[in-house]
Amino acid sequence: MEITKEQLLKAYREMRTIREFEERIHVEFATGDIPGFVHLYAGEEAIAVGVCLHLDENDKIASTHRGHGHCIAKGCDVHGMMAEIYGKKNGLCAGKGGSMHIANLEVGMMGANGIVGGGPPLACGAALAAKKLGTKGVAVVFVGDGGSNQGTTLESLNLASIWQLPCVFVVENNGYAEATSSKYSVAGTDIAERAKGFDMPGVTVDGHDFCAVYDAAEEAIGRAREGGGPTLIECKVNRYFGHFEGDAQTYRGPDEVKNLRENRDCIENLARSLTSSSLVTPEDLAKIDEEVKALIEDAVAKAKAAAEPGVEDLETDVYSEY
Amino acid sequence: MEITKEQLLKAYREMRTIREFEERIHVEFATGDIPGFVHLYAGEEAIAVGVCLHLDENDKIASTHRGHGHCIAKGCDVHGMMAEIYGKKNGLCAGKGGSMHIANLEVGMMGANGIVGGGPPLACGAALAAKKLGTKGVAVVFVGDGGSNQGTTLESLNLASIWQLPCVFVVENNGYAEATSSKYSVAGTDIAERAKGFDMPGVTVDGHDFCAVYDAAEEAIGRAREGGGPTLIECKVNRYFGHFEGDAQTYRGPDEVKNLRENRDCIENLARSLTSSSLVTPEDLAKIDEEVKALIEDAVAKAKAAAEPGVEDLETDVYSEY
Amino acid sequence: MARKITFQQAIREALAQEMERDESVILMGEDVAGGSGTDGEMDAWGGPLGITKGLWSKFGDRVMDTPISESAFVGAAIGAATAGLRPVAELMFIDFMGVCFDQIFNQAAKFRYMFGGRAVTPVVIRTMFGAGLRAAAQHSQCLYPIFTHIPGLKCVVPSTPYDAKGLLIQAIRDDDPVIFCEHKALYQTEGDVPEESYTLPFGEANYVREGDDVTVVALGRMVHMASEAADELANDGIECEIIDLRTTSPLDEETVLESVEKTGRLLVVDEASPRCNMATDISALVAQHAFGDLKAPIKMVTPPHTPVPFSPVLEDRYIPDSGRVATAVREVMAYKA
Amino acid sequence: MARKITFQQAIREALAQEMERDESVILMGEDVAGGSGTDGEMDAWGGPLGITKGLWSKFGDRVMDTPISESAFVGAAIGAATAGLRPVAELMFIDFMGVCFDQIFNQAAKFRYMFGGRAVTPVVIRTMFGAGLRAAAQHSQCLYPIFTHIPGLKCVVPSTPYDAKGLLIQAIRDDDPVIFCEHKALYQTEGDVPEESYTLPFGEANYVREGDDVTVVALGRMVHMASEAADELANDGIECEIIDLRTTSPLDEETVLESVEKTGRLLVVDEASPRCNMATDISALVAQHAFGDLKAPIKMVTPPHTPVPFSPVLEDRYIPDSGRVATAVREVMAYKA
Ligand SMILES: Cc1ncc(C[n+]2csc(CCOP(=O)(O)OP(=O)(O)O)c2C)c(N)n1
Ligand SMILES: Cc1ncc(C[n+]2csc(CCOP(=O)(O)OP(=O)(O)O)c2C)c(N)n1
Ligand SMILES: [Mg+2]
Ligand SMILES: [Mg+2]
Repeated sequence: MEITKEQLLKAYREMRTIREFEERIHVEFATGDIPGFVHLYAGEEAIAVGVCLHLDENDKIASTHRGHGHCIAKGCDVHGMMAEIYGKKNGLCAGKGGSMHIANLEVGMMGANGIVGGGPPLACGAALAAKKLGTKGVAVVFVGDGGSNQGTTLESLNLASIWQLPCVFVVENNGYAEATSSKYSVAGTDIAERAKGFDMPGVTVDGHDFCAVYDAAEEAIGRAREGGGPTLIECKVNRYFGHFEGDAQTYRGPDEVKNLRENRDCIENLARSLTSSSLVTPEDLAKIDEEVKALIEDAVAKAKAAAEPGVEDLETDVYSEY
Repeated sequence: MEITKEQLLKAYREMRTIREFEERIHVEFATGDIPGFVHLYAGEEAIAVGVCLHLDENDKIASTHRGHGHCIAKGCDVHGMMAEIYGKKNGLCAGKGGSMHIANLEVGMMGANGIVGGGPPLACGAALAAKKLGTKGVAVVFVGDGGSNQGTTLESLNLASIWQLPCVFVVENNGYAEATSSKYSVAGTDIAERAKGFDMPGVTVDGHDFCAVYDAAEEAIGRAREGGGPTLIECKVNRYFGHFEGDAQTYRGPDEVKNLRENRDCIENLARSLTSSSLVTPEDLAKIDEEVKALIEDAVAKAKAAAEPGVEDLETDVYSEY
Repeated sequence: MARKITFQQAIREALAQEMERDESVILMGEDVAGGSGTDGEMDAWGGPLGITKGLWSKFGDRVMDTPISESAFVGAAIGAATAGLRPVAELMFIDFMGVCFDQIFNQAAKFRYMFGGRAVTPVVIRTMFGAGLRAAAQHSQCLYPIFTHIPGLKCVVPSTPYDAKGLLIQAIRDDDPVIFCEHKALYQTEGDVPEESYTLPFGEANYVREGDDVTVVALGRMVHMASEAADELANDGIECEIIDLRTTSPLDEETVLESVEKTGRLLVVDEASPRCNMATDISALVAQHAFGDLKAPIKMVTPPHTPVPFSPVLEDRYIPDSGRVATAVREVMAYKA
Repeated sequence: MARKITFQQAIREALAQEMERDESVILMGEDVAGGSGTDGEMDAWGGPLGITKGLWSKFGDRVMDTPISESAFVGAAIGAATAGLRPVAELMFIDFMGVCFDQIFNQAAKFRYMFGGRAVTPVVIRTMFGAGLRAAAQHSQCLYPIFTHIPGLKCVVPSTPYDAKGLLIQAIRDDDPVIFCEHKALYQTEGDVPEESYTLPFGEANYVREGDDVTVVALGRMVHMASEAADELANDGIECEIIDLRTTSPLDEETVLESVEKTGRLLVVDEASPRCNMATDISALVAQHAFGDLKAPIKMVTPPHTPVPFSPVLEDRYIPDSGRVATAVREVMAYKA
């Protein structure tokens, strides 16, 4: 893997930021202050970050209901995100979207999505626009193992392939769709195999391994950028928290999550390889951890203190003109 | 291939019946007597017949907009079909459905379908019912190359696979979806490859070759009946007439159809192998041809003479009770 | 023997009793059992809100988890219904109809007519709808006007545990496709429900409250908003007659028209988006067939023509409440020709 | 310079002129060019009815054939609209919305609101609707009430070549998602259309005919049924005021209400299925806001609550025609309080 120290530290910081963001929301949600349904990304950070490090503001991503990590990795403002999750007027979506609909088109984040399989057609469109407008931009869509069974996703594989779109499908196979195992719902062992049926390269990587994701993404995104067409990257990974906050996860094996946290954690993995290769010192990382903690602390405090939307906002933003 | 002379003659008769039925409708449509959109199956007879010979009334099929051949092969009454196509009250659907909606659940024909990709989920359901009710029945769904790009079809492959349904997907790849070539719209050379991505056996056969279809169907349907799960059979074939009646087919190569009729005709193929193997004489076949001609002649005459529905029929049959 | 149970328990009881009674009834949907293929507990979920939890333990593989392939499994339920089963498919949120609507409105709804009456499709699609849970624009819609619009579908919108049980059992025994819409904010509401199995007929509205001054037609959660308003208005001597439609298709036109004949005034309360919704449907019915009885303009109380907002402040303002109903009734009463 | 062209030519001209004017306008749909990947002619089809034939020859790969994957390509048009293009996607028949509705109503329609106003989605979905071609239950529906019901969508239903051209150009320049509904039985109808490019504003109904006796609100093909009836009725001295809505969302409420204020009578003619349709929508509007002006019950002329039958005899009976409109007008006029 060719990557600079700066890039590696950036990766570590972003992964840590996502983790801290999610761990903190997990705590705050329990207090009842956060409305609605919240799906946390903790455990899957290496994917969003390993992929998005290859993207610039010219590139676009389409996300899922579990979108916080994708948003942060694509450059959404953490304060704006937190305020949105609290439903506040200064949120990224003025409090109208919430966790499941965070978006910021200016940075190329096309939106989290409350509809499983909602993203792939949209990403095909962003990729088509990039191709037609000659921007050299690439579109990446994140899909879960459950989402890989949705017709919209499968149709999009065919469309991206026949139009040779600069589009990369990143399947986050975390083993579950809500309480249902992918062993039950997904025919076949590797979702990457599905790509082949659509004449598209498909690879499977360890989603806990930042470097593995980074390398696979580099190749796929590079190829897409050069006009080489779409790729599907399946990342086998795990989520730490329940499907959504409030899920007791009784469907998971005893100590399943505990073992994962202890042995497969993507941030620990990266930290270990960074320090062992003595590229950076544990102190460097500790410093980042503190800065991240402070950032999230500040984001939560400001979000809690922020103003609610006003009733006059209810009927605005439906149309640009009506 | 193990098949009796009787079966072969039955196959020949049914293929000839479908051909005569379609050729005749082509002629009658030009006179303006037949309302609406009609999609003819001529050229693809070996598929419907080669598959349905393995089915009994306990088994079900779901069809497409190009459904006349499937209906005849599954045992729908030719007179009732013709009357339906003319929109008459004595039609199989009382004149309310027409060519695109011919059905007869009593013989296991679940319906032609005006929606591309409409059939696969329905066939999964029929297969599920057979499994739950322990009927040993099998469900077969016919899908075109164009239909193989519809999300409903792709989702159904996954569902049939994970539930190990007694369901067989027969893809009639006739090279076109309306005026669009499968070379353009279908990623990959063999649609059968898609099955593999869903952990399902997929085979490709020559759809002009009755024996090839018959053998592939025997294996797939047999496996499904014994609880071995679903199969996808791709039949590469061609249609003789336009997408629907009135289509000038300027998108097809010069003499494309002429050459097919002269060199690849499925009925001529079967006739040749039957007579050459001296299983039957040309006379036997000529006799069948005459009987079929008379049957269709009679069906058309009766359909033209039959009564129209009455206006009192407009609001019936919407609900079983309301 | 009736006892108090929740709306959610009433739904589960209806499903359990019908599955006991009829082997051909099966359940399918995402996580309706929950736990399929996992190393942990089976029957762990019963859907995200636990509505069907416990049924897998009772009925085993007649309760089937599905992949996230609504077209395939809702279509499979429909196909199975034409082949001897009486499936109940759960479309988790009604908002997801957009990925499987074809199977519902072009297939199930039209088979009987397209096939000249030679088909029955006894399938029930249970689905959760409505605002109030801060679930935002893609998980809070009503959408029953869309199903009501489609000939060949029946559409049920119960407001109480008693109605939910009786209407769901009727839906399962019904030979036509039924869309059964459960308001997610009602699941925890309680009511008297007989233990034994019973059915409520479709197309029979319920007089929730009798009154001579104004007819208030409502459905689903809005019935409760209307009742609260009626209590308040009664203190001022305004007597509302509240009619709960129970089913939008078939529709009990007679009850609505009879009531307006008596009161001469109509208010319709509908949580669905305002254009082409049930409020317009009922208003048009009355304007055409009970015009002569009307003493005042018909009024409709609905949300604004906007998606459902996430912000609690905005969502609370979005949902029609008893205050808006009461104000509207007073306006109707105040009208002078 | 105006000259007579057909509705279909007007559509094609609008598309061609906008593609000339704006590089970012692209076309996609099944066989909108026709011939992709074949050994024969390219630009062979222009859709099954040839509406877009010739545009590929003019604009090359800005006119794209698609696979039969409506969710993917309609969704792609929507995604592209958020990324700098102004795509026009063709959904061949409106009846096919069931396989791609989610992308339209949960994605395109809600982006702007869900994202706090920080998005525009300038996409047009052209689609053909309506009965009359013996196309049966799955190829003859109207369904525009469903799109009208959804906040965030605009819905256009033109009745003449002139309106079709001006409204389609407006739709393409509009920054919101627009469902553009073309009645298949109108494609060959002729009318005067200026050669130059022009737009017609959304939300402005058209006075097709002025009259003092009864307001007849119609849209799409029903405008012509109403006009025929009005000619006949004029011979008997009954003067109809015919209002063509042109767009169902936004809706020109003022024009409808003003007219009823003048005539005191309302008939709505809608080809869509009768429940929760535009007829109920307009009737409810008037019953709420022009009640005091009404001299007679509101009347609605619609098809019955059935799928569209295949049989020509039954389909002709199904479609509201001028005879039914005339009869309904006479009934409204005959009403005595
Ligand atoms: C069309 C649709 N069906 C069902 C749901 C409900 N739902 C939300 S998330 C989810 C599970 C998704 O699983 P997966 O795609 O693996 O993503 P993960 O949650 O594991 O990240 C389901 C069923 C939905 N939001 N949209
Ligand atoms: C969902 C849907 N999209 C589009 C159509 C219009 N249409 C009818 S048949 C057809 C082509 C089908 O091609 P294929 O599946 O290859 O079947 P074939 O006609 O070649 O037998 C199309 C696009 C439709 N009926 N349904
Ligand atoms: Mg998952
Ligand atoms: Mg084909």
